Amino acid sequence: MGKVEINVEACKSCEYCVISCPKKVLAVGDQVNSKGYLYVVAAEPENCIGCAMCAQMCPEAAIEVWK
Amino acid sequence: MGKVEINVEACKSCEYCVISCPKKVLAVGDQVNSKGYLYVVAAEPENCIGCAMCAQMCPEAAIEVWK
Amino acid sequence: MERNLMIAGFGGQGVMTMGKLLSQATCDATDLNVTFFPSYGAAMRGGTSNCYVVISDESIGAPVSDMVDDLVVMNGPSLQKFIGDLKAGGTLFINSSIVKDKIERDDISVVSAPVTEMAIDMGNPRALNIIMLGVYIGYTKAVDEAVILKGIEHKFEKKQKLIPPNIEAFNKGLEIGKSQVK
Amino acid sequence: MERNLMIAGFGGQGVMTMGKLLSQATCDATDLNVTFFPSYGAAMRGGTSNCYVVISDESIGAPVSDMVDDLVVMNGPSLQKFIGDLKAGGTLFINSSIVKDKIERDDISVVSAPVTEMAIDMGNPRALNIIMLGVYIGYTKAVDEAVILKGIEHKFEKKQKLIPPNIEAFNKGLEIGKSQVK
Amino acid sequence: MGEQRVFMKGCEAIAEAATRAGCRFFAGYPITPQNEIPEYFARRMPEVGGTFVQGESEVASVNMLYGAASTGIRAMSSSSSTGISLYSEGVSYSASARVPIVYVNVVRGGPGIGAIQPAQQDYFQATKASGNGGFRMIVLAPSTVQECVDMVYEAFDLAARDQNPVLVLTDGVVGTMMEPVVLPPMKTDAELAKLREAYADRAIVGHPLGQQAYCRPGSVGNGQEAVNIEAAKLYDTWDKDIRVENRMTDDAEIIIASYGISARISEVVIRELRKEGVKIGMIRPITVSPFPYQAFEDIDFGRVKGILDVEMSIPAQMKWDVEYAVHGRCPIKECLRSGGQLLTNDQVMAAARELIKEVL
Amino acid sequence: MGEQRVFMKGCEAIAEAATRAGCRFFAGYPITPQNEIPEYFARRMPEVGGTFVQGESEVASVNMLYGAASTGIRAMSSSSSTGISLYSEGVSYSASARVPIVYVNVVRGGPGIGAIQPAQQDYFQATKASGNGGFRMIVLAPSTVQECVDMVYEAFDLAARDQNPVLVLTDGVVGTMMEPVVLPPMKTDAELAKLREAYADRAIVGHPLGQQAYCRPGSVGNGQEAVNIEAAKLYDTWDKDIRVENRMTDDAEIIIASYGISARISEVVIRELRKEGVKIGMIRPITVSPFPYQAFEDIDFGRVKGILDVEMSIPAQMKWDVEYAVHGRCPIKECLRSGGQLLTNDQVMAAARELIKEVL
Amino acid sequence: MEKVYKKTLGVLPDTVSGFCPGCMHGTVHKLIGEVAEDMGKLDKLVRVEGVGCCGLGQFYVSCDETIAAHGRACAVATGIKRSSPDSLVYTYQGDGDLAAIGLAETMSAANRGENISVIFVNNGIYGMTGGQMAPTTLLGMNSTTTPGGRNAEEHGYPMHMCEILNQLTAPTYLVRTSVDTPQNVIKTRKAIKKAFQNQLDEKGFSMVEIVTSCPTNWGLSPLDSLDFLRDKMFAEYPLGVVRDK
Amino acid sequence: MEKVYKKTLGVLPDTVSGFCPGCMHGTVHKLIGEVAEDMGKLDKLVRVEGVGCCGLGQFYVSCDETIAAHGRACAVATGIKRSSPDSLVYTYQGDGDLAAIGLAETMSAANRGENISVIFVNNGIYGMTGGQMAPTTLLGMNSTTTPGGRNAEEHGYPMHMCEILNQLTAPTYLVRTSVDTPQNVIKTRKAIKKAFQNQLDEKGFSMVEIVTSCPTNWGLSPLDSLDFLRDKMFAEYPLGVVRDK
Ligand SMILES: Cc1ncc(C[n+]2csc(CCOP(=O)(O)OP(=O)(O)O)c2C)c(N)n1
Ligand SMILES: Cc1ncc(C[n+]2csc(CCOP(=O)(O)OP(=O)(O)O)c2C)c(N)n1
Ligand code: SF4
Ligand code: SF4
Ligand code: SF4
Ligand code: SF4
Ligand code: SF4
Ligand code: SF4
Ligand SMILES: [Mg+2]
Ligand SMILES: [Mg+2]
Repeated sequence: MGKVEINVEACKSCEYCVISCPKKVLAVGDQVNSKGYLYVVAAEPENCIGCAMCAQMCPEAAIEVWK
Repeated sequence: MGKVEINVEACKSCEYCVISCPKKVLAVGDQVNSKGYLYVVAAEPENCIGCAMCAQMCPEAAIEVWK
Repeated sequence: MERNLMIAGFGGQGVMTMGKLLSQATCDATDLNVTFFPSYGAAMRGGTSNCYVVISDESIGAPVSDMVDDLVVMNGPSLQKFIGDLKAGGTLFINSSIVKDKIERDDISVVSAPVTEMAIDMGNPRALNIIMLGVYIGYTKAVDEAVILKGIEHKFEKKQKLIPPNIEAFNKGLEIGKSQVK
Repeated sequence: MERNLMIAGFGGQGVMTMGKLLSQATCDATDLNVTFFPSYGAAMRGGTSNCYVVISDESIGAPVSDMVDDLVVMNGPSLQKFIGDLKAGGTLFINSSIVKDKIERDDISVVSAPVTEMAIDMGNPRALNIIMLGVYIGYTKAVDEAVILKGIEHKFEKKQKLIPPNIEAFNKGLEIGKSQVK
Repeated sequence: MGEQRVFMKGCEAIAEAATRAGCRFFAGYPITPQNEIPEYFARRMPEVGGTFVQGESEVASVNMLYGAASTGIRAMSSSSSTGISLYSEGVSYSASARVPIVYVNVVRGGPGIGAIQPAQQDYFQATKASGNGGFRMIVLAPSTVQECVDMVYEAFDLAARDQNPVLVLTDGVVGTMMEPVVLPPMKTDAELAKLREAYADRAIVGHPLGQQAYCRPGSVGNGQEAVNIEAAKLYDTWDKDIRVENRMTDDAEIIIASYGISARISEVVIRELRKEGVKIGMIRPITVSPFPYQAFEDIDFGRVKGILDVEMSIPAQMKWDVEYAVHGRCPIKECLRSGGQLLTNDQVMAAARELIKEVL
Repeated sequence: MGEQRVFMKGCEAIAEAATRAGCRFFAGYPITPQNEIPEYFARRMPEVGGTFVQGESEVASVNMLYGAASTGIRAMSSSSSTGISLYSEGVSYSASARVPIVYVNVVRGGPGIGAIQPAQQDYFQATKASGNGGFRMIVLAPSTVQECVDMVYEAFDLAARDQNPVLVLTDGVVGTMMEPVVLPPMKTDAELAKLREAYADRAIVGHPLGQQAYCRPGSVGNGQEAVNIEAAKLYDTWDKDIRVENRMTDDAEIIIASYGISARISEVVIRELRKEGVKIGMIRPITVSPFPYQAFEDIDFGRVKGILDVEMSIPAQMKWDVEYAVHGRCPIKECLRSGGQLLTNDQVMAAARELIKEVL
Repeated sequence: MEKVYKKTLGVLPDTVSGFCPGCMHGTVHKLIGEVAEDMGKLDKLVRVEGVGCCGLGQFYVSCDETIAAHGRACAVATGIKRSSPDSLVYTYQGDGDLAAIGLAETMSAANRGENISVIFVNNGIYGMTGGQMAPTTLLGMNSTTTPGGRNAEEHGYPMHMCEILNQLTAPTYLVRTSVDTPQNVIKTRKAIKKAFQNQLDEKGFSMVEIVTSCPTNWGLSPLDSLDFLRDKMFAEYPLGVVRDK
Repeated sequence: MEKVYKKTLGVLPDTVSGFCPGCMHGTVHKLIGEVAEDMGKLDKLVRVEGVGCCGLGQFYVSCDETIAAHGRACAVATGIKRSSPDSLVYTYQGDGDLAAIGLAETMSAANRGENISVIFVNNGIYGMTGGQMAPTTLLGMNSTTTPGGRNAEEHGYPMHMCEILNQLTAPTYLVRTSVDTPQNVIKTRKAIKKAFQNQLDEKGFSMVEIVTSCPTNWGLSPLDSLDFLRDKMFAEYPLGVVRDK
């Protein structure tokens, strides 16, 4: 079991986390942040295993992970 | 049979020609030129074979060779 | 008479294209003086991007201003950043699809158009800038609408099939602009 | 009173050493102002090399001059090149072992010494410059001879055994210099 | 009107004008806000049989330029501020060897890397010391895209005439803005060949024995001094090349001193104030080197009560040249921005009004 | 006297004085006529625990200097003319980021590679534009080896005080001549540690989180303009730092304007002419930047009939600054050499006599 | 639950980077911060920033920093490290900075074996100035100064900096990595750590070349740029250790 | 009898070079003149002179000549050759010029494959300025800026330019020769000829590195410097063809 927290203001919607998540937890959401980016959300948070692959990949250090 | 002609004003007495001559034709003379160098002379001109080894070596292009 | 306009928005909203189209068309089809000045630098790296257009029948001084006659804002951050640069009595053009903030100033006119939505509705989401240009021209008559129509034709000379939808977009905007003239 | 000297010769003739010894010694043992200026550039690549020494009881202006009081020439090309820089009434010091040219000017004094030969005779061929320094001091008394003697001791502080032969060389020169004072 | 006008960005207009003037070699290194110049040349040169080289640096680029121009071809480069600093040695070489390079500085905020936004902070460097050794150049300061075009076009003729570098000093506003411009005619290959021919003796391209050409940016013995004396004589001939715009100075009581982008801003301010009846005019140096000192000497200080020096530099730079000529005969006030912050019409207006209040 | 005097070459004295002032880092690239400076540092730095680096170029060297000085250590470099051109960018960076570099230009003939012999041809570059962006520096112009020593010694204090570059502008004569000199005391390690400590906050050496030091030669937004305004304020404080020597100007009817090597030559001429009863004096700028304009403004033009500008530059350069202050109130004649050709006492004497004949 | 991945203190809290979406400069900045934090060296860290898009990082990192003139980071770092040997000094340079204008400075510092760590971000383009050719631009790749694509005859070939520096005797560690997958991110972190550790151990010059993308100037979406990176860039710039001594 | 060796027209008649006794710059100048004369190309020859003792050759050679700023000969040659493709353009550069200050220009021109011929005279020292360390100075060798001899820790290692350039794809011909024996003189002449011929054939960048002596700054007589050259310099800089394509 894991948990991710995404800093929505820092997210730029590159989707690196989305494609890196082995559990397909993440997805681009439908809200834009103040910079106009459609930020990523944990669409299926229950699947998260806390492997931090997403966080490793995030260029913006926008993801923190708990396990 | 060969012959060398040395431009005495150009000679700087480096002796590269002297040591390169297979026939020991050349030697540093006892006269200085206007720049103060003891220029090289054909001490034993009769031994010259015109091989131009001396001329090849001369940094000052001071030697011309006939054969 | 000199009229200057600043257009601001996100990088992808066609802010530069809008300014360039207006100014290029004005150069091509009128005898007016016109300048286009892109604020460069921050532009590429996301964030807001903006440009200035000045149109005048006399020679033009600074192609930029911190006291513009007209301000177009395509997104929220631009509004915050530039609202102070609009002169008293000036006109603010708002992309009301995105810009939801309350306008604090009461010394200006505000013209709103939900250009993002309209563009999406038209099936041409990138055309929001052309719609906004229509709004602007419709409201201000800064140049004759024919000037812009020619400009659109010129711009898409090599992609003829893009002309009709863009003209349509422009006309949609024009209507809104005209309708809001008090 | 300011006295300026130019020393010129081949690279290997110790021209710089001579000038430096004279000026350094003057600095160390007197209260006089003194400058040493090596003409650099052409120096290293064969050809002539030269330097200037100016000694004065007042502040010194240019450490170089094209109107020197004294000129030392150690070889023929230097004579040709610099004879014109000697002022009327000045003194020319010649290494007569090498410089065979006739001196065309008659408005100067000429002091000759065969310093190359003398040095070879002394078994110390490199000392020709020290001999010439002796000649110069003997003739001009530009500084006291004791100043130079101290200077020689100082210069060879770490090679004590070189002191006597150099003092000998200097003294040989001194004699000649003194003997030519008119 | 209208039919000949094209709407162009300053940088691109510069590159096109140079091409039409016969420039067939460009070397440069990217730097904002002038990237459109090399980019334009990269596209344009192949079309006209010319060469574009992206140098590995500004130092390399200016030396490529020096090499190219020494062959007698028309050659150019451009850069901005901190990049122009790296041109110093190469420009100095060109001045010493009398190689007719042309280059453009699209000035941005400085010193150092400064800011990529426009400024006019390289005035001293451009006009007083673009490198070591005290050489001089003609430095042209356009204030519109049209003037950029005209001056770049002419710069090649001036450089060739004097066999001396010429600098076009503009800024990030004029370089990046678009405005209508009328382009000059394209010089034909025949014309260019003739121009090149005129200096064939000096061209470093290879010559028969005995007719060698030497390009020497320095010399031993008396050589360099002779070169400098020769150059000084050239500089003395430049009185005829001084260009200055006197705008409504005949009856002016207030004079704005300004050049380049600042001058065009000031122009509007003058127009507005004239409408109000204020007797204000402008002296605008067009050649900032040689500087039109005489225009300021000629001011009737009985009538003129104050000068407003308007430039995008802090501290002020051109002001020194103005002071040189004015020498305290009337107050000189400053209206400055710098570091990439732009002057606007309103700021100049405000400064002018303040001066008016003080002195009139 | 005598006992403290040492007989030293200008360049070596400069290096020793710097060492005694606490310089512990030198980066430089060989160039005549200042090779003895790096060579001396190469020997000397290891003795005092300092660093000598032979840069791969002047560009690298000045940037090493910038880096070293940004750590708060006293650091220096030197070069000559064409090499100094390559410092332009680095010096401009240092001025923008307020890094207290000290450097020496041992001027040779220019422009370009010029001649390796001495000259004073970099005056404009040194005083008006040592790089892009319109920054300023204090520029000291010694005319004797002793002054080189004293000024280099002090330069580090000035640089540290202002956190701004300082340039010592000398020439190939003073740099390569030997003369007696009295050396200043060696600063102790404790003194140096204290000096470094004073700017520890700014030192780019690593700091705890929240206390980071940033060395910024440029900035976005309003940043750079603020930096420039700050710098302009600094420059305005330099009136107190202006140094000028008025030599026998009280009753002078002729004034020589000269600096550095030319001034010491002129000094002798004045001495000789005074013996003849000629009322001649000299104004010698010691800081050539800021320039002592006031000294020239203060001239009594009722009495003074002519000025002789003596410098080793063609065309004249310092003369421009003199003219700025004199503004035609008396004739200014030139006595110049350049390109590595040296002024002699006799030439200056001849020029002075000619001026005397003309105006007295 | 325990936090297993947190934002490093090496970048400023509450600050969003200035990089474009998907730009790997962000990743590299983050990794440097993480490594220095891990090593307990954040307070000794000195960043010598090249000129390029890394300049957008200047308001993002939290360590002492100086901006070097374009290309001169290795010279500046030489001055700093020699004057302050206790500092942990790294340069951060793009391919234009390190391999074009700064080629002599990079190679000469490497040749002297300066005890510094060089982080070299190779994105095959001049990012900051809008997409001009870099020395590492691939053949055929478009740039604004090579319309029609870089061609060998006119513009020469892509330069391989690790291999070139490997011709010098002094360098200690030369490695090429990327950050296109979590695995490669982890490898790059290790490489940076090694480069820093070498410096602490006074082993001299280390360079970590990180092959990255520039979605903006490549004209690709972040995800598409990942493909290009793997297909094209890695083919020219094979990942791996080039020297480790 | 027939003249079998004559002074080349490539150097001025009745002019003595400015080089020191035994300096091999003289030899190389002579060889270049001979080759160009042989090829009938003296009237197309353009010399781009570096800054160093080769500067003493400027009043000695008889061909068109420009003096490049120190280190920038390859950039200047690029400008010339691209503007005047019919000229036979060579640079003449010392080791300080080509491998220190000019490293970026040399390598970048080589990488672009500029169609020029580079004559690189490696004497392991800065001759002109009086004996400072060059990038090619041998370890242990004295110079005025490495008192006590060059040491690797502080000054790094001798640089091998042929091998470094061999890491680039574009160069056509890279060779290292010397002029210490008549045989080697002949080989060097051939190498220069090949470099020139490559240029005429539009084959791109060639470099002939000639390992020479500097008797003056080595502090050796000409003959002793020959020994040092063979014993020490050749050991570090092995003669031979490094690339020929
Ligand atoms: C002396 C100088 N020349 C040019 C520039 C303009 N400039 C800024 S960044 C840059 C290149 C950036 O490319 P790169 O180093 O590859 O970094 P990237 O942006 O791709 O990360 C250039 C040329 C400058 N700032 N200074
Ligand atoms: C920009 C610049 N920096 C430095 C110099 C001084 N300088 C002249 S020659 C030279 C080095 C010469 O060494 P090298 O290239 O090895 O040639 P060599 O004399 O040994 O043949 C230097 C540093 C210069 N002329 N210009
Ligand atoms: S921690 Fe692992 S499982 Fe959870 S969202 Fe991130 S990548 Fe997916
Ligand atoms: S990797 Fe980071 S920036 Fe990219 S989409 Fe995911 S959270 Fe956003
Ligand atoms: S030609 Fe041959 S034999 Fe004759 S002198 Fe020369 S080297 Fe000796
Ligand atoms: S090789 Fe030439 S310069 Fe040397 S000694 Fe012989 S003739 Fe003289
Ligand atoms: S332009 Fe390229 S390198 Fe620069 S921030 Fe954007 S994606 Fe990154
Ligand atoms: S100093 Fe050395 S390289 Fe220069 S000419 Fe003399 S021997 Fe040759
Ligand atoms: Mg890049
Ligand atoms: Mg060498």
